[in-house]
Amino acid sequence: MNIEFGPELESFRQEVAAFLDTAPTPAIREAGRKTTSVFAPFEEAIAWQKILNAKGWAAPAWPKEYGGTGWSVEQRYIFAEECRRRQLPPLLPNCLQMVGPMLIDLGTEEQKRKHLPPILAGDVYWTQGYSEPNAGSDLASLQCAAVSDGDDYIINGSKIWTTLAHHANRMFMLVRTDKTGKKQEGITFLLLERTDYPGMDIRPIIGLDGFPEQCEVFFDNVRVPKSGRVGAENDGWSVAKHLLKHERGGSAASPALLHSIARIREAAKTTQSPFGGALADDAVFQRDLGELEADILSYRHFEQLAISGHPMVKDAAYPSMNKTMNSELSQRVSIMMTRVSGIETVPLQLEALSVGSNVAPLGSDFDLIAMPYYLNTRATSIYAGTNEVQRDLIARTVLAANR
Amino acid sequence: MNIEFGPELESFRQEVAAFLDTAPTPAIREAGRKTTSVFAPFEEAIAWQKILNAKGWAAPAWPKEYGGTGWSVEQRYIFAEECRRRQLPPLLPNCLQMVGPMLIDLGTEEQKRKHLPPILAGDVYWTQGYSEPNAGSDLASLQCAAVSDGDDYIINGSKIWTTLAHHANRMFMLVRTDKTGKKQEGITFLLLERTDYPGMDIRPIIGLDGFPEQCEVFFDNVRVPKSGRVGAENDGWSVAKHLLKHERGGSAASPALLHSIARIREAAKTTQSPFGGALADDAVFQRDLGELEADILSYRHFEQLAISGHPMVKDAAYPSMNKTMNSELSQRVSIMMTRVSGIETVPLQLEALSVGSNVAPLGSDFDLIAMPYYLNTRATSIYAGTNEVQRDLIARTVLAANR
Amino acid sequence: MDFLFTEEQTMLRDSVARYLDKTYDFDARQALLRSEAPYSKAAWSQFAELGVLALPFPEDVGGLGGSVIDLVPVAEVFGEHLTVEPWAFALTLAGGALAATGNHAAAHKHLADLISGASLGAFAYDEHRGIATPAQIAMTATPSGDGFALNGQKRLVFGAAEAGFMVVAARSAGQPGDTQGLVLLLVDPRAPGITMTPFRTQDGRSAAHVRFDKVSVAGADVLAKDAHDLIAKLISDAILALAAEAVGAMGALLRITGAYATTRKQFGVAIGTFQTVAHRLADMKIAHAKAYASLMYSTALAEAGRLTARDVSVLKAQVGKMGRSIAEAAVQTHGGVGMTDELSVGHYLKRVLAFEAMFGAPDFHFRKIGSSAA
Amino acid sequence: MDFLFTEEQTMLRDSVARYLDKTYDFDARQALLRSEAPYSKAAWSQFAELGVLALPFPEDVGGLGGSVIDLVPVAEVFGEHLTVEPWAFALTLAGGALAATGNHAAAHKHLADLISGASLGAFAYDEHRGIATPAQIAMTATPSGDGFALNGQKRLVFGAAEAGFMVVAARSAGQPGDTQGLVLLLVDPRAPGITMTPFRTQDGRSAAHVRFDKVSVAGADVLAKDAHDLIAKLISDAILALAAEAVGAMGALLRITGAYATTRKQFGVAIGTFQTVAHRLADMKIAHAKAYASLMYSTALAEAGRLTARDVSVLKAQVGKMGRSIAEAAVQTHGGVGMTDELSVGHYLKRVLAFEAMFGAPDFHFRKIGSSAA
Repeated sequence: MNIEFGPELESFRQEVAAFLDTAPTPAIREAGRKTTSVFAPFEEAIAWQKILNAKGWAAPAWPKEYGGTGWSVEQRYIFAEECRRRQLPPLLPNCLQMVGPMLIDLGTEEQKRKHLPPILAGDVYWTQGYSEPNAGSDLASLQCAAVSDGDDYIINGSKIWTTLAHHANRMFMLVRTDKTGKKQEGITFLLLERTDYPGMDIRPIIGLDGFPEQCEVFFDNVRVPKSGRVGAENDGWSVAKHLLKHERGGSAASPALLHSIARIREAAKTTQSPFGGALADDAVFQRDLGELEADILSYRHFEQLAISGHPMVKDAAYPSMNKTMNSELSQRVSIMMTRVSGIETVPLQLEALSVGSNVAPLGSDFDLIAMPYYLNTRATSIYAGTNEVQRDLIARTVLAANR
Repeated sequence: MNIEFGPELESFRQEVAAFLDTAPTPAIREAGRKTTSVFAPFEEAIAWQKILNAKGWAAPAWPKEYGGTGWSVEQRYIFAEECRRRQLPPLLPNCLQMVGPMLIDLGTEEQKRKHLPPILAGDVYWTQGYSEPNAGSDLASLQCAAVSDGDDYIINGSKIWTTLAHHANRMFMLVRTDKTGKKQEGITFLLLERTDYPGMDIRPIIGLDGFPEQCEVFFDNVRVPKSGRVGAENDGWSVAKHLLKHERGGSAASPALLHSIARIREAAKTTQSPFGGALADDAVFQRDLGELEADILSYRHFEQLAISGHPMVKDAAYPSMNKTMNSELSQRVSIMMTRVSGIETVPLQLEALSVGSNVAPLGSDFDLIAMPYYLNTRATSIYAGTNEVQRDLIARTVLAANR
Repeated sequence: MDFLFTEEQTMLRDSVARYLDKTYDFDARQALLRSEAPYSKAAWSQFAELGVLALPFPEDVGGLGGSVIDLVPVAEVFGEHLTVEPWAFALTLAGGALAATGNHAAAHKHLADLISGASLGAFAYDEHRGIATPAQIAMTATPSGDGFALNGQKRLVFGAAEAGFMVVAARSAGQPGDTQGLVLLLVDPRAPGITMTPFRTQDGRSAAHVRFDKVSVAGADVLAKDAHDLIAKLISDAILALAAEAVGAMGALLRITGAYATTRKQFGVAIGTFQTVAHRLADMKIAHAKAYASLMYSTALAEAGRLTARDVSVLKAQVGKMGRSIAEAAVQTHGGVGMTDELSVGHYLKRVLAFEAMFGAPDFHFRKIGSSAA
Repeated sequence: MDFLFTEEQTMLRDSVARYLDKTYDFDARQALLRSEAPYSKAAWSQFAELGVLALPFPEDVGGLGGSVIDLVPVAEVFGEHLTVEPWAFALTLAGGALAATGNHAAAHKHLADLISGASLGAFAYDEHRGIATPAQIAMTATPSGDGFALNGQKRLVFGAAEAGFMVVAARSAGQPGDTQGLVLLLVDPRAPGITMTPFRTQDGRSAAHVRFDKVSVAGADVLAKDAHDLIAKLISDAILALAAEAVGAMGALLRITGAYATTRKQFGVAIGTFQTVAHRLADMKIAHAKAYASLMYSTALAEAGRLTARDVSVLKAQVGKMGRSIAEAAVQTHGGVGMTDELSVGHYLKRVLAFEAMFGAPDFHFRKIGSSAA
């Protein structure tokens, strides 16, 4: 057993820290503080990516040959941890953590050459077109159809939960190219190099928190080139499954959760307990906060074992367990935040939440984000495979062990 | 709206209270204090029933013509409440609440004449032979077979979870009389007038709490008279369903739960908090106890609405909701008890738990029962239809409302 | 015992329900919110016409001589429709304070206007992140002339910007925590020294934070001194009315989610056939039954004049807790669409969370219950 | 970073596992309990032979020069087999106290006997309904001659009736709550003034309540004065060892319950196909993963000498809480048979609950964690 990262990694941490202390602009820092979702405010997330890319640090997990850092798992964890500790905005995951790695693994040389550099540079934003109104948890039942027409496909149908599609200039999507046979067959994976093709209509959906994070995208005879296909026709399901692995990865979530605990503890110092004194000194608050923090720490230990390469990560249930733990801890953190903010959660403060706004929050910065964070975080047990689906997968490994 | 029971009922309460304050023997009171199950110690429960029967109060819910009290629902609730308030042992439910009411509804005149008086008098104890090792939640798949032979049936097979069968001299049971057709069909309901028929073997099962509350009963060519059949041959499922209604009724559970809360509060006064002072004054304890008590009070309100005849009780889900609430609150109460007792839950004290034992408890009377009660109460979410089955039934009413 | 409403109460509830079914469905409510009107003046007039605004007030000021109990069945309907009108705050708190003050000319005038629908009342009570109990009131009313000078801030005052009068709870003596030294004052919302910061609430209502800077209140506008018990009684009434609203919302959530689980298909079957979804529905129904039973029982206790502070704590905590559990389950069951502003479930969630946060969170009340035997 | 055991540690664990698989399955354990023997002497000798009893002790007294860390992998195996032998109390607490006292003739003698398996040691620590932290020790050691006179009671002393020596933690000065004034004393379990009330524990172990009535302890048998930090260190070691045992039990519960859900049929299908059962299994696996991860991380921290009291609180609370949740889920999944003494699941439940109750319940540790930042 060895708990230490070792001196080299500690000096790496110093190097990272020094950069992160100075590189982000005030707007980027503000965006970090006002992030109430896994998706940070768009403009500032891109701005921060460009700064990181200039340093060569935009894609820690990519291989060096494609512009990645070549860092070890431990280095990536340290980097993520230092970013979260400073509450910097997370980079948008669709490009760097999803479509990029998928192309590196499965794209043609031409696709890689064409798409990877602008992804790294933050010049493009790819939205994900997977779900449909009638294909959510049951993704394989998707119906949005692409019909072959010479060198093109003609797409008809619609996609939903296309995150930040109203900011996107690229889209990766699943389409149905064959309606016969099993539903997992007959699906094709496409890259769209534009989001303004004739017949393509993007409509933002206002979320519970009042923000248009998700969109619905309608396709009316949209003609796209076949060169955007990844993998074979009708073999899109395996490409999607490959990509979902990345989506479910969740590399360094506990530092953000622990950072939230620290903010809650801080806010509780200036909150009155109805029984006298500060809430931070209240026994019930301490017990509940301690119970939550202990559970986050166990999750952190789980993460640490994972990055150490412990055999546990080879368990087929590992991604699902990680997703379930992370999402449910986030939700509990968000509830604890609203509990501290009390009635300050009730005012709606959309203007004060936008980066660069000159509308001051009605209460503290903490109170400003408590409710939007809570509301947005309700989605974490729904997206990327609902937690019900994740538990199905986890249970399967328990039952399979006995067959 | 009217919250009052009214003056007549209040004077009824006085009458009940006066009797309950004087009638039970010390052994009966001790049995009440040492009851850690829905089944009180056998001998004392019977002794108490005989005393009540002499007063005419053994079967509050039976019609007057069969020796019941003729009391209203409110009176029965008041009676039950006053009994529980004094922690008197509950009467054994199999006879008075299950087989008795079933016979009153479905038995032949002869069956009623023969069986009801000794049931009322406490001269017989009927155990229930429903479940089998492979037919638990899925009761209808039972296999214990009865083959017709002249005026008799010949029974082969086994029954399990036959409560207190080692004390029983009667048994009501479900047997399979037809293996063709749907599994709910081909089941017959039988009354056995003895439990020592040749070929009948009763083996107690030691429970988690160390006591033999349940038994397994084996039948090897056991010949029983057909006169014990209730309803038609192969129509036992409808008889059983009728009876299950009684089993799931649960008339006045909240007084016992509230009594337990009072005992917990009392015990916490002599328990040290690790943070100084008495546990009863500890904020975390108070919050948790209050949360539990509030939930019991909501359940009490639910019960009060029910006895007032509120339309809610006509909801098909009412019995399942009642069973689920009651069992889960009991389990939470039992956990709270073990929390107060701390390490005093760890010693096994079977001797001190028997009524009339001269072995003193190692700690307080409260500590003596905390762990056995906790362990026994684990069964409440399993027996009489697991809570999973109950939730299936409740959900059905939610879904049916929308079909 | 009897936990049913009278025929009269039921008829009024049904009238309100009919009106709201016709004019105040979810789409109409969405349109109302988008209009940026603080609430529907048409609905408010109709409430006045139906007698809702007169229900809990004495007959000599034009009221119907009822009490908060009569509001309960109507409030359930308001909850189902997620009405954004500040009825509970205007009637049980601001109006209740006026009605409690006996012969007071200005109070009677405002009360008559409130009942007729001509004017709204607001109640300025809450402070920093919420206060769980009147004794925590900190805002100062300094004796000045025959009245007081108000300084400080009140938060989350519903209907403040639209109100014709405001009742302010403040402290003229003692420290936060003392039950002594509280006063209830009648204040003109447009009086010098008052600054309002209005906002829309998460659940669609209009409210404001209100700052008081040397706001002068004449002796004639002092509604009550030694006002702790009166304030507590008003809060108790408000909790009962708002709990009824929340239970109405919970009933709607149960119904809507059951319907969704019946019609929404995934993997070729209705999602209600998945046992996890089914059991979640069962838990929602159990939670609703508990909250509903406590509401009815508390209402009957109130009618008998036997509703204690402990009973109110049980109601507030249980409805708050059950409301959250039902609403979160409803969102999860709806999946992605439950996360959008376009469906009602999220709006119900925000409504029950607002109820949970006000007048002491469940933990406060649970602890009160746990700290004393019944 | 690396959270794996060494080859040596793994080999010893495998030897112990092989031995227990052969001789200590559930039926053998049931027979042992029915025999009314306090524990298996044969197993204890074998533990001595395999070196388990020597693991955490210095080489100069016959130990293997390891530490409690080396016990962790073995303890997991003990947990899987629900061994009733008092290894954790004898080794980490009683033995640990002796090993910490440096040059002390009697201590070394007892330690050698403990290591060889010739004699058992007991640790008298707990009091009234359990104490969460050494500072709560109340039992008095009154200075007397060059030693102390002990008066009062210790509860739940594992192996007391079978022990050749007993280490007693008592208070020679100050009040409960003070960290000052604690002593550790070496006491002969058969000394005059000692009365034992032995019993079997719910989870099958032998223990006793021990009353001390003017029990005289010579100066030479004082193991430590100002002993708070030492006692805290011993408890920390015991928690690590017992947490490992509990995690072993939890792993067994997960395995056994998964197997049952795969084979047990109701309604014509394996019960694991019911989504509620499946999701309960998933939750058990998640709980086990968290507890296991915290055990491994804490072990690595201990190895680096960096295990703080806060880390121990996390481990104790999480394993206690997760252990309960897994065991209760296992019983529920087994249904009726899970409620019987004939299946192992109930015995595992009782073992993890005993762990949960000792050395501070989860609530105590959660509150310690919540009251201070890391």
